[in-house]
Amino acid sequence: MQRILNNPDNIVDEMLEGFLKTHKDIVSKTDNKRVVKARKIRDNKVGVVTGGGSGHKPAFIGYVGENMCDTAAVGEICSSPTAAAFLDAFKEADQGQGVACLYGNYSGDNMNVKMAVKMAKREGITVKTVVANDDVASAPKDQLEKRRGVAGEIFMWKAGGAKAALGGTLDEVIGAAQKAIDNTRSVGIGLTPCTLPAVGHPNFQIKEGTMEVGIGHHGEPGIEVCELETAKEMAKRMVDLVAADKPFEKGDEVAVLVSGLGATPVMELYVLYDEIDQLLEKRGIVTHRSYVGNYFTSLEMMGATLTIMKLDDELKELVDLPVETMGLTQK
Amino acid sequence: MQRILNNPDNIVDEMLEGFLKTHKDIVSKTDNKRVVKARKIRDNKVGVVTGGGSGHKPAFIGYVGENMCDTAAVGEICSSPTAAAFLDAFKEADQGQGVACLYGNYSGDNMNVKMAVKMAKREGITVKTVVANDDVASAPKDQLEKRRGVAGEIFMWKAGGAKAALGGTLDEVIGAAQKAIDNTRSVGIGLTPCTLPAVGHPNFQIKEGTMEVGIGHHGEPGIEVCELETAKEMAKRMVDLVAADKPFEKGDEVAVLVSGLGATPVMELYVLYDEIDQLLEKRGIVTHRSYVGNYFTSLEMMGATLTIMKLDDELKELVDLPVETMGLTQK
Amino acid sequence: MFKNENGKSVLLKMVKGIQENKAYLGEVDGLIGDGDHGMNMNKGFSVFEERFKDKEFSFADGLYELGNILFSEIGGSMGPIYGTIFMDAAEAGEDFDEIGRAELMTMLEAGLSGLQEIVEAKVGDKTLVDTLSPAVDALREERDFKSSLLEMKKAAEDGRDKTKDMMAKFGRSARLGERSRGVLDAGATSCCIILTTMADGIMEYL
Amino acid sequence: MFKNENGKSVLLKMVKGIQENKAYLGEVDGLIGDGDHGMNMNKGFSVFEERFKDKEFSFADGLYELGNILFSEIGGSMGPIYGTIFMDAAEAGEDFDEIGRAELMTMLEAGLSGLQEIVEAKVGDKTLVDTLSPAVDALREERDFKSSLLEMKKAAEDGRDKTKDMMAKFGRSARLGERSRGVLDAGATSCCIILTTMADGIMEYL
Ligand SMILES: Nc1ncnc2c1ncn2[C@@H]1O[C@H](COP(=O)(O)OP(=O)(O)O)[C@@H](O)[C@H]1O
Ligand SMILES: Nc1ncnc2c1ncn2[C@@H]1O[C@H](COP(=O)(O)OP(=O)(O)O)[C@@H](O)[C@H]1O
Ligand SMILES: [Mg+2]
Ligand SMILES: [Mg+2]
Ligand SMILES: [Mg+2]
Ligand SMILES: [Mg+2]
Repeated sequence: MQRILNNPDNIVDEMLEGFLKTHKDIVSKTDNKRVVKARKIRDNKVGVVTGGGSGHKPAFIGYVGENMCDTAAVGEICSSPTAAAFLDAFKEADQGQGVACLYGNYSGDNMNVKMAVKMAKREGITVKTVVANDDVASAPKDQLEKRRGVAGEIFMWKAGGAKAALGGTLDEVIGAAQKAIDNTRSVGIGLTPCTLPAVGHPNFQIKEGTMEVGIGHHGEPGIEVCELETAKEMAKRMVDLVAADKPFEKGDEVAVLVSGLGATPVMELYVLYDEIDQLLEKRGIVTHRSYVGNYFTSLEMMGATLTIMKLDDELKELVDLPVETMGLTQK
Repeated sequence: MQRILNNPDNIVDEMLEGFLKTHKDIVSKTDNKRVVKARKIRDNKVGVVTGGGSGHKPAFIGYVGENMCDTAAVGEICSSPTAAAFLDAFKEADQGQGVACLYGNYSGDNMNVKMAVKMAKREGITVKTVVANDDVASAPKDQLEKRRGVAGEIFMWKAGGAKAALGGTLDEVIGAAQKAIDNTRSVGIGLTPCTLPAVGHPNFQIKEGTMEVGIGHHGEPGIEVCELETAKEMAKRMVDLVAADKPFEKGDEVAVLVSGLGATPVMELYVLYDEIDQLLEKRGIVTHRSYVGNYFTSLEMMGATLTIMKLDDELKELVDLPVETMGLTQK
Repeated sequence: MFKNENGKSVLLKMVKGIQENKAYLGEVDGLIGDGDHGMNMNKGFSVFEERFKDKEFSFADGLYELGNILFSEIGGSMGPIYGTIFMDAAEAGEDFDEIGRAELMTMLEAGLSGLQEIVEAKVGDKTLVDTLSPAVDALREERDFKSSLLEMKKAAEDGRDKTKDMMAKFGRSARLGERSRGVLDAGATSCCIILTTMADGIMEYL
Repeated sequence: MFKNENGKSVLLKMVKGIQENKAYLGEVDGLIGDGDHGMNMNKGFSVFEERFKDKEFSFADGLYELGNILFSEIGGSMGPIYGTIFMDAAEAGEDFDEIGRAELMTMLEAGLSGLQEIVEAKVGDKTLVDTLSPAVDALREERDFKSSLLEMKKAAEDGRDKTKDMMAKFGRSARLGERSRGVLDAGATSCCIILTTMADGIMEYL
């Protein structure tokens, strides 16, 4: 395993030290070492909280900052934060207007958030939740509630965070975040496996010359394994899967996000995006804004995800609001 | 080769299409498809130009934007841009105040820049150059002129770009960029090789369990191959090499940049940075600002580079100036 | 009967069981999950060992502290799941001086019903419920404590083995549908290790 | 004598030589360089083929166009190096109707001296100068054209082979110092292919 590590069991805490030092203008420590808080938070707004397992940089702490998430709870690698961390994240974010907890649909996160919400209630803090389920590959369309949350969470945080920054009430923030994720679909293609530092070897294989279509952010198997394709073919496959599901149609205005899974050179993501853009244009879908880079990764996995969100006037305003986080800075 | 590609011979042009579409608010096309130009350029300033081979994202085009580089010439993968591209980059950047061409010390770039500077002179454009040579591993200290330019180029562009934005003359811009690179030292450690898409297999090997200390951005061998170390040990090795060379000493104020080489999870870069920061603190070196991320990569190589720049008041002002590029955004 | 105050050696045996199976649990989880089950469990159990190895504590208190560490320091799925099982079992048993078949049943039953308040999984859904639930059932029948413990171990093993042919309904592997058949469930496997080492640890006192 | 206007088949032979050795040149460059030499050369030569395969052109014009493509579209080190060699050789030869030993020498000499204006490398520095320079020298002695071409090929091959034991002084591999010994220089290798195929192409007309 060719990695930069000390004791793998301490990697999350060590990473947080480095992260907090580097981005001290954007984020700060809290009393709970597994809760990171934005430095600049507008007064008197609804709190916006997220959280999840580590190893997905910039997710999740990379989206804490002005106009996006106020706090994030940090878990072990690929593992939900504790209920205690979520609870502390709620407390740090609460300004008396309630807290929107915007997270991804994984059983660990569901359990811990649920318990934390109960505990918060006992302490007088109202928390409402939105659970991202944008991954079309993770369950059929009639079981939306089973789908995983993947890179579409970024649009959910962007919309919810912006709504809160603009002074929205808790229900408005929850409404905006829910609308964002309801209008978002993602799919991923994995080209290589990833290795958890504490495990030391990949826990699944992708045969050279093949690709895993619909892979999850922890290497969860997808819809099918097929032969490695060209960027053009991959783009078509991804656009077909994503566009059919919502569906995204002629005349729709969208935001597009192409994220690498960690080890794919960013250069190749631009090649892929160029193909995707051509396909969307052919379908008459209008790209309002696009993001290409390593926005939501899986350690050192190779591959990419495509996320598309359908916009209305409200979502457009929310997506366009400036933001300053480690993972996303927008003027 | 598990990569996202069409015909590898066209990868640079396809990447540029995707890049220009995604960052249309920051950069624009020019008549030469291998020259990228910033959208926002202050009037009447000295032009700041860079250029180099592709495969190092965000370098080089990722540092084109307000207050940094005005134009960049784009080469094939790991291969200098043409003299014609450099010439056109000069022409696009020139506002009658002359052009500072800030690039890295590679023989291809040296030849093409030299020819382009001559051609520009014939057309009445004054171009002066600074050649980055920050890589301590690439030649002994008495042969500074042989050293490669690596991630320290980012500080050179930052300083030169800021000086130009603040209204510096050509000589002042050249002076600032030269001062930046003279005060900058870098070293890299490679953990895995990289594969040029058109070649299809790595052109060198790094044995599992070993690391290449002093590796270049194209996989050029370094000072020594040794056993894979912990993050703490790597940090010590890097700090020792870099700090001894300038030397950086007690009381010095510095800017620190830790860049991944492409495939190392960003999480691990923070772990490494945390160790580096502790070592610098022990030496009494004061970190004014730090950058951790994929700032100058080598396709899908694993590993990291450390760059340190010693600051004086002028360099501090220049480093702190806000900037908006794809690779670096700073408020 | 086993004295509640003799809990330490039992807990440490459970810890050892998880530590020794760290890699194995990772492999099992890797086949249809994300491969971190061994790592997560090992981390939590080892933190407990580190913190309590030089202290004395009862069986119920040990379970509580272990559960609390999982719950409040480890997180993941195991934090709430084993956290709830152990803490609820501990609360049900904290007043017992001596623990026999009936007392252990009371404790594990409390753990199981606490779990069922937070997860929907039932027997047959390929989760650790498939190990825990038959193990509790095996304690219902009146027998001498040692035989009961042997029956409990057998029931846990059978339950774990049955998960092999099941299709996962909850957790990460649920997304695999039919592709999830043919391998053990990671949580059922760790739960079997926990119950087995717990029984073995108690039997040393019988 | 060989007619300048018969240049096309010679140039296409040179193109083929590079294309067939794309992988080999990459390997040679990979050992002490960055492995892209085959790729860069192949790309430039193939663009030339694509663009001129349906046109007629003289030897000098063909060289010029090839050099210009390398110089203005390929870049890298090869753009200025081979660009200069080919374009300067072409300019020196554009007025020849017929090309014999003396004319070819004039052309390649111009290419070599053009190169020496932009790079400092001398014979012995492990670059393509080690192939080109002895090849030009081989043409200096008065002989019949065919024998001269055979001598030129031999000199180029010898020159290339000698780079094996040299220590690199310029280019990427120079940073390796002693570690650069033991392998051929990539540029010397491609230059030998170019001169050999050029000689073979011309000999078909003799
Ligand atoms: N919703 C759930 N209900 C019951 N058991 C579950 C549920 N989710 C996960 N499990 C149990 O947890 C085990 C996986 O644990 P672990 O790998 O540590 O967590 P994660 O799945 O978050 O990586 C599964 O094998 C299963 O037994
Ligand atoms: N400064 C130089 N002087 C002479 N020849 C050089 C110089 N730099 C490179 N070369 C030649 O170029 C060859 C490498 O070419 P190539 O791999 O295409 O370019 P790069 O080194 O930029 O990757 C070397 O083998 C050498 O013959
Ligand atoms: Mg997990
Ligand atoms: Mg090169
Ligand atoms: Mg797991
Ligand atoms: Mg090369």
